[in-house]
Amino acid sequence: MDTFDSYVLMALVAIPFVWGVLLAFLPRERLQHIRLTSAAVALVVLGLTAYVFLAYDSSLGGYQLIREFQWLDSLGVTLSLGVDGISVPMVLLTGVVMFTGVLISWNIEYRAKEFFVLFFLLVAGVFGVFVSLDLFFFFFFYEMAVMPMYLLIGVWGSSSDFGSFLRPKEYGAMKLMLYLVAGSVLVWVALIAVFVEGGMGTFSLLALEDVTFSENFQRIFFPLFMIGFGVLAGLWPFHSWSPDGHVAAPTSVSMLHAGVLMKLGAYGIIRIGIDLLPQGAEDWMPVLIILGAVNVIYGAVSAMGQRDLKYVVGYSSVSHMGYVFMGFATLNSIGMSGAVLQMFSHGIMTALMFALVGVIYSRTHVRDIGVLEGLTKRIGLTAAFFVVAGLTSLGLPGLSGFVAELMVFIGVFRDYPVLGMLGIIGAAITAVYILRLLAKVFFGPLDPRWEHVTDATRLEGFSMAILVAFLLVVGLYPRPWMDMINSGVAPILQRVAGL
Amino acid sequence: MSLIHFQVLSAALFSIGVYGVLARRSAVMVLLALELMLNAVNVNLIAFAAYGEQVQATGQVIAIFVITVAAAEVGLAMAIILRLFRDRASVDVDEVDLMKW
Amino acid sequence: MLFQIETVTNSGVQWAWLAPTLSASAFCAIVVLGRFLPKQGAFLSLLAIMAGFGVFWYVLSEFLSSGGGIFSVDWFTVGESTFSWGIIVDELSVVMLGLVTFVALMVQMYSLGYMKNQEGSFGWYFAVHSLFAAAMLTLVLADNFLLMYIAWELVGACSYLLIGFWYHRRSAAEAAKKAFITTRIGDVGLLIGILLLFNETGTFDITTIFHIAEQGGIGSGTLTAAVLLIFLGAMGKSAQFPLHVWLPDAMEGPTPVSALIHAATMVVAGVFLVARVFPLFVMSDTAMLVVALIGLITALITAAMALVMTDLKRVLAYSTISHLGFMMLALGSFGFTAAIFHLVAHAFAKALLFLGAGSIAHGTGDKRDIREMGGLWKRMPVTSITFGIGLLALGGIPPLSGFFSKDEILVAVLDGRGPLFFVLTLVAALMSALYMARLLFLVVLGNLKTENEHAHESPWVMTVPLIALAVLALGAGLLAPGLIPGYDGFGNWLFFEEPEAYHINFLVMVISVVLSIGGFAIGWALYSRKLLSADRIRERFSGLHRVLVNKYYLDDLYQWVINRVVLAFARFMALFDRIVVNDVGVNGTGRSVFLSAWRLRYLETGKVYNYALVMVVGVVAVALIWWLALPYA
Amino acid sequence: MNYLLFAPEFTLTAVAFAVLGVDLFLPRDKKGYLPALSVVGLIGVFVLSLRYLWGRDTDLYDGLFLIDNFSLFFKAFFLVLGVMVVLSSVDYVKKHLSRPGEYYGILIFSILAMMLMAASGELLTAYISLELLSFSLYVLVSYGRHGLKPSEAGVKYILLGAFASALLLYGISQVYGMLGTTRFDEIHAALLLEGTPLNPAVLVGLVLIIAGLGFKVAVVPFHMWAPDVYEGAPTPVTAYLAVGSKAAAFALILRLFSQAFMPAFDDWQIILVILAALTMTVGNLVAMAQQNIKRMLAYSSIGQVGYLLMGVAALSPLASNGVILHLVGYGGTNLLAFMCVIVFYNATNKEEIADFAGLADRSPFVAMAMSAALLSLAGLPFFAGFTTKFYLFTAAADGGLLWLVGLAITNSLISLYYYMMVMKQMYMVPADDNTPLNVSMFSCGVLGMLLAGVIIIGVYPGPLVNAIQAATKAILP
Repeated sequence: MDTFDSYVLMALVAIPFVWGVLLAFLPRERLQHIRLTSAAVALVVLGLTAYVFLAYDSSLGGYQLIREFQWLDSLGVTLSLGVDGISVPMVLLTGVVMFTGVLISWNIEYRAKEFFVLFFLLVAGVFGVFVSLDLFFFFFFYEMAVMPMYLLIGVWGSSSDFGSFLRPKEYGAMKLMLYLVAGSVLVWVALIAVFVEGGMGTFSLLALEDVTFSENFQRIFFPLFMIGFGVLAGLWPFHSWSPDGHVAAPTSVSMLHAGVLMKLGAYGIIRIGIDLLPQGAEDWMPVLIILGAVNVIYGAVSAMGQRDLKYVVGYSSVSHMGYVFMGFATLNSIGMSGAVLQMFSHGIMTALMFALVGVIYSRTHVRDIGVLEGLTKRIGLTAAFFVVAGLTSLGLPGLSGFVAELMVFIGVFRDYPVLGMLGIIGAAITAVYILRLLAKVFFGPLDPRWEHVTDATRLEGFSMAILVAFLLVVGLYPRPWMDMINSGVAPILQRVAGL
Repeated sequence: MSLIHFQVLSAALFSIGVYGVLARRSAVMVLLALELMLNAVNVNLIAFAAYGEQVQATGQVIAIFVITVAAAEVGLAMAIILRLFRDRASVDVDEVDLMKW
Repeated sequence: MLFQIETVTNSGVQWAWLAPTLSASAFCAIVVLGRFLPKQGAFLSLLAIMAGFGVFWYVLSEFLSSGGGIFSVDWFTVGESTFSWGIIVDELSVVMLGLVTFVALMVQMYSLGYMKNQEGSFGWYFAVHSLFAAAMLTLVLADNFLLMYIAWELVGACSYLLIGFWYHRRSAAEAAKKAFITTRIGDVGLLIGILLLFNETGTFDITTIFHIAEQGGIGSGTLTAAVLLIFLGAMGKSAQFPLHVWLPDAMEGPTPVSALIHAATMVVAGVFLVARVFPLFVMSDTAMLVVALIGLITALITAAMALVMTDLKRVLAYSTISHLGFMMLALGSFGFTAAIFHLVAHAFAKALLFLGAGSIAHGTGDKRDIREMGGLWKRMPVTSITFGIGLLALGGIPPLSGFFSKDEILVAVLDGRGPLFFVLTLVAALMSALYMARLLFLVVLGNLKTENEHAHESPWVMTVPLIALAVLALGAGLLAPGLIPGYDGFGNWLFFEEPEAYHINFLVMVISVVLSIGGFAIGWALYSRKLLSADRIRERFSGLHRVLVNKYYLDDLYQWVINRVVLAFARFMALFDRIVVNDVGVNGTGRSVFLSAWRLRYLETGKVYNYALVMVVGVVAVALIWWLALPYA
Repeated sequence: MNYLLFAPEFTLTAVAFAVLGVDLFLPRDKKGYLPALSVVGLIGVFVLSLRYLWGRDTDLYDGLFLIDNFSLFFKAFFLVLGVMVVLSSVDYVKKHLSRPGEYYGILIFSILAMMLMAASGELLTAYISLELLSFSLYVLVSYGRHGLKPSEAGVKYILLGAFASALLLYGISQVYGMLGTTRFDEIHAALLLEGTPLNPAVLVGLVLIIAGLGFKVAVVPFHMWAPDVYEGAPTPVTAYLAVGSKAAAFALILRLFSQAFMPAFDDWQIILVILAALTMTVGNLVAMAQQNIKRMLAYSSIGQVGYLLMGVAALSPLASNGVILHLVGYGGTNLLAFMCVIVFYNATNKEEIADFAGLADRSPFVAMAMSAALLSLAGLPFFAGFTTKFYLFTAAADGGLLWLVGLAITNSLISLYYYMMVMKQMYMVPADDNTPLNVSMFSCGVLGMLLAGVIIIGVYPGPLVNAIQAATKAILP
């Protein structure tokens, strides 16, 4: 069994990558075959992620399922894979969102084969980041996850015209690509600096964790990690790519992107920023918590002012990522565990929301809130799921959003009560714009124009049901997730506390 | 006549050659200026060979090589300039700016 | 009462947690299997609430015989703090358990008849009803703030779903949204208060927090702040001024919903919360003053509005808010027992009135305007009689329950807050008697209008609950004095710190009786005999009348604030984000780099000699740099 | 003097003359055999040199030519490169150029010149082999038949080339004059004696040598010729210029600066750092504003030279590993990119970026290959560009040039923009006439080989890096 254990992480990265490359050579015509086989592969990978989730023993804690492959010893690079308490929920999140993403992208007709090729490359990149314990490969997969975005959004995306300003999909794709790579510029410089300063001529995370970097080295290079990864995670001043990018992206891509890629950034901050440079983290935390609070309020208020459904969801994910930053910035066990759980729960929730908006858009070809009205009569199931997603995002107890946000608030209240209040007020503002959206788009009399609208198909319904199930399970019984995250966060906090 | 005189002569010749390349409009004249620069190098080499601390022949050997390479270079350059002349009926370097920006 | 529960954990009482879980499982069953069951699984929810009621009787008997207890189970652990779910069984929670299960049972039975021919999915209605019952029961039994907050929010969500049950109506959708947002604003206060307490004490458990507070573990400043914030949550849920605007609009929901949620159970959650956290409230006088003041203001202004409203359910809604004001006022003036007793009495009477209103609407073809009703007792005797009993009870006519509870409150206010508060409470009580009388004469008595000829009595499934509630409205008052041997008065069974034996303050009782009867007399004069014409009064006080009808323009004020301030600010932020952060910040930098590239491009002139010149300049520059840098190298 | 050590060079000369000779006897329609003959010859020499010269460390003509792992590695690299260029120019020559015989002959002579450059251990031999390479390139550049561009490119290239070689010669004469020798190891000893600060005359010599070599590699102040010559020359020759001549020049620079001028390291390091910063920034910036695909690739290769120069500026064993690895990676990627341009030009006779519109619909495989090349140039993962850039930047940072590495990474971000613009044309802009491109199976095969090479270097560079490490050990023990 342990041989399977040691290869499961490798399989997690290799299967999507190989399938992506293989798919490129299959004939283009038989769409149905491509879709079925891709769904099957996605299911297998989902199974693997579930296996990893179950196999991880949170009582042991630390890194498990470790596997090393010799790669480039002159540069001290080894492909070493392993997961710990923080990365296992993320792996599961990726598996679930990826599987539902494949199901949702069933109705893509235009060049479906290339779409799935790029989609699986994106997935391979994301899995790679969550399982790699080597800084080089962390960055290798980090960039690989960003690479297909340009084509995915540019070719299969949708432009939107708001009268006063235009948002063509090429603009959204280019902006997203340049912004994320600009973020990774900072990360790349900091990574090399850590390698050089580490002096051990190796990129392996485990080795670098024992090195204690000098005080001002950490103070200078931690912000590089924070801002570099923060760009991908939607940190406040650098968030403007996320609404534009998600609005332009096709549904399953924006599901995967908002649901998982933004967590990549946050994961980067905690795995590399706080883990390697704890002293730097401690100095820069007040900045991060203020930015996080701004994220929450700014995102929520901007979401309230939006007219396009996808923009609202885009800004709401910027606002929810604010909680993750605030959670990290508390540097205590409750806050951080809350932040990691928020990454997981928000990932599922945003994926569900983007899927729902995608369903609405594919039926009505319009996303303007002013025009859509009273859709529940025609698309009851989608409306019900949207209400559940909406209630999760405003933090209704019994759903995963509440548990995560509650712990972040507890953590934040311990040191910064004022910012904690701001966060809770942010949650109230979220409630306002979500409920206004629900009341306007779903409830009220049916606009005659949408008579012909058909409800979600069984397939879409099934994939969205999976996501809703996760929201409920984590909301009602978060113990497995919490124990795992606890065991992941504890060592990092010891490093911070040990200063 | 010590080493410094020859170095000054060689430097002067070299600068005149560079000026010639920059100032002249006709490609052939530019070629001529180039030859001037190469001869300046020869003067320099032979001077070093003669007046250097240890007198040895490497300087002269290099000079001979330079002369032969210069000759080959002129031959090749004239061929290409000829082709240019056949295409544009002029060898004025100023007109040769089809490809820019 | 609360403080005495240290060690006594009578395992018998432990089964109280069964009530909420039964309803919750009923909810899940209906949602999952609803489509396949007869009547879409409505009976499941009825069964669950009946079982809950049975559990109440069992728990009551166990409690009376061998006392209550606290039982909890761990939910999940984070770092060093573990969060748990648990129940606390003491007098307060037993009373509330009984109240909620009974009223919920009555309303669900009533709904079987009422909702039969209404549109909207029958199963979903009952599913959310049982989810609401589960949430309310958890709220009542919760032993820690975390579980209480969870139940608190779920109750809000269920009220949102039920108000918006007829979602295709624009008014219902807006009302649901308004209700949930306003209560949400209150919940923000509650959450901040809870977290402040958690910050100080490191736990959510109520009894531990009381012990720590008792030993002075919490700074008085933070304690007052936390308690006031918790009261903000209570104000949101119990629709106290200024957060009361959502309750009148909540009448858009089906009438049984209003009866259960907006009369008997959810709206009293705020009062229950203050009661549960009373030991903390008592410690800060400012908080008590605020509670009393808010209660009084709410009672006065809403009672006035009830006088002028024409829609039957709106009148009842305002009367509910007014009576909630009374309860808060009682709590604010240390009248713990009075408040709870009034809570119970009011719950039965108001539920009765709402169900009665529903049956009137059911009988007269959905009539809601009281001016179109009159003399219904001829056509709908049972409904009218029960409706009348409810009106009289809440009007404060002796020997009904309302008289006893109002009397207790007046006594408490007189002792606790002094004469000024007492007089104002009397004014409010008079107005409440007046509008009850108005309803009595305009709706029940008076001559039958022609179009109401065909009005028919409601089926037995609707009238039985009415009768049951009427009996309780009549008899609940007898609980106050200790009539049965071995039980001497409600006061010394449910009390705070020391038992208050039932004593009659003769003067207060006389005044309250005079006021109620006087109120009904004025009502009789105004509406039945038309001795004083209501219209002339309306002209003389036309200014005041217009203000009252427009609900003191509070609704318009809130709407103006939202449109002009909140939404405008949001649109500005969206614009700011697009123009400044995006177009200037991001595109700007991109464009400037691109322009510099275009300028650099034109250096390439295409002339050979230019290239050679650049090379020469390059060589010279390199040599110079090196020459200057040499000495430092 | 074991002349057998020179066997690869001799055989290659024989192959060149054979190609020129056979061309005389072949009738017009049989010219197809010429590229086949040259490829066979090149592969033969490749196998011969690998088997015969493996692991040797001697020199010929007492120090003029060094036969060691470094020169062997570059010998192998140039031969493979030569094979690729010949293969890529088969269709092009048949369609656009008149006399294939001389084309292939001169091409093979230039490969011989590059091998000699990498092996030269003395200034004069380096100069002679540099001139041999330049002369053959002057001819190849002006080989185009129609239009005014080829002759213009040829004239510009030869005039400026001669000018630069004159500068180089003057530099060599100064260095020879002051230090009394031209052999690298003797220069090394003389410089050690000299000590710092450097005697001004030697300094002038060094500057001029840097200028001469800088021209060859198109470092910024001396880069003006590159865009025009790249645009004017036939595309296979442009590819060869961008990859071959630069690689050879860098081989010479590496050997010269590590074996000869190493004692004066902290003197010339400042110069190379400044030149590197200038080169990468100007190269990437101006590339953004280009309309012609070949000019854009010219500027992008100037940008890449900036990164390589940074590696040379931090000359340590790790850095030289990085430079060589990036050279190989960049070379392979550029060949792939130019091959796509060649295939597109063969089918449509157009080379503006705007003409690439809708290429993904017209021929998906070429579009995919072009995107792979562009992404690899931009340095995105699982392509060669990422691994080589990462290696090079880490090595440069290890040598203390972290700020320059920061500038380099920002530049590769800017470069991502204009690479994306090309991909946007291919994938997102609909073509005005989307007749599918008729791409011959042969070119597809070549494209496939290059694509596989680029991905393999990106994903599994292990063995290649070990070979490079052996090469570095030869010049920097």
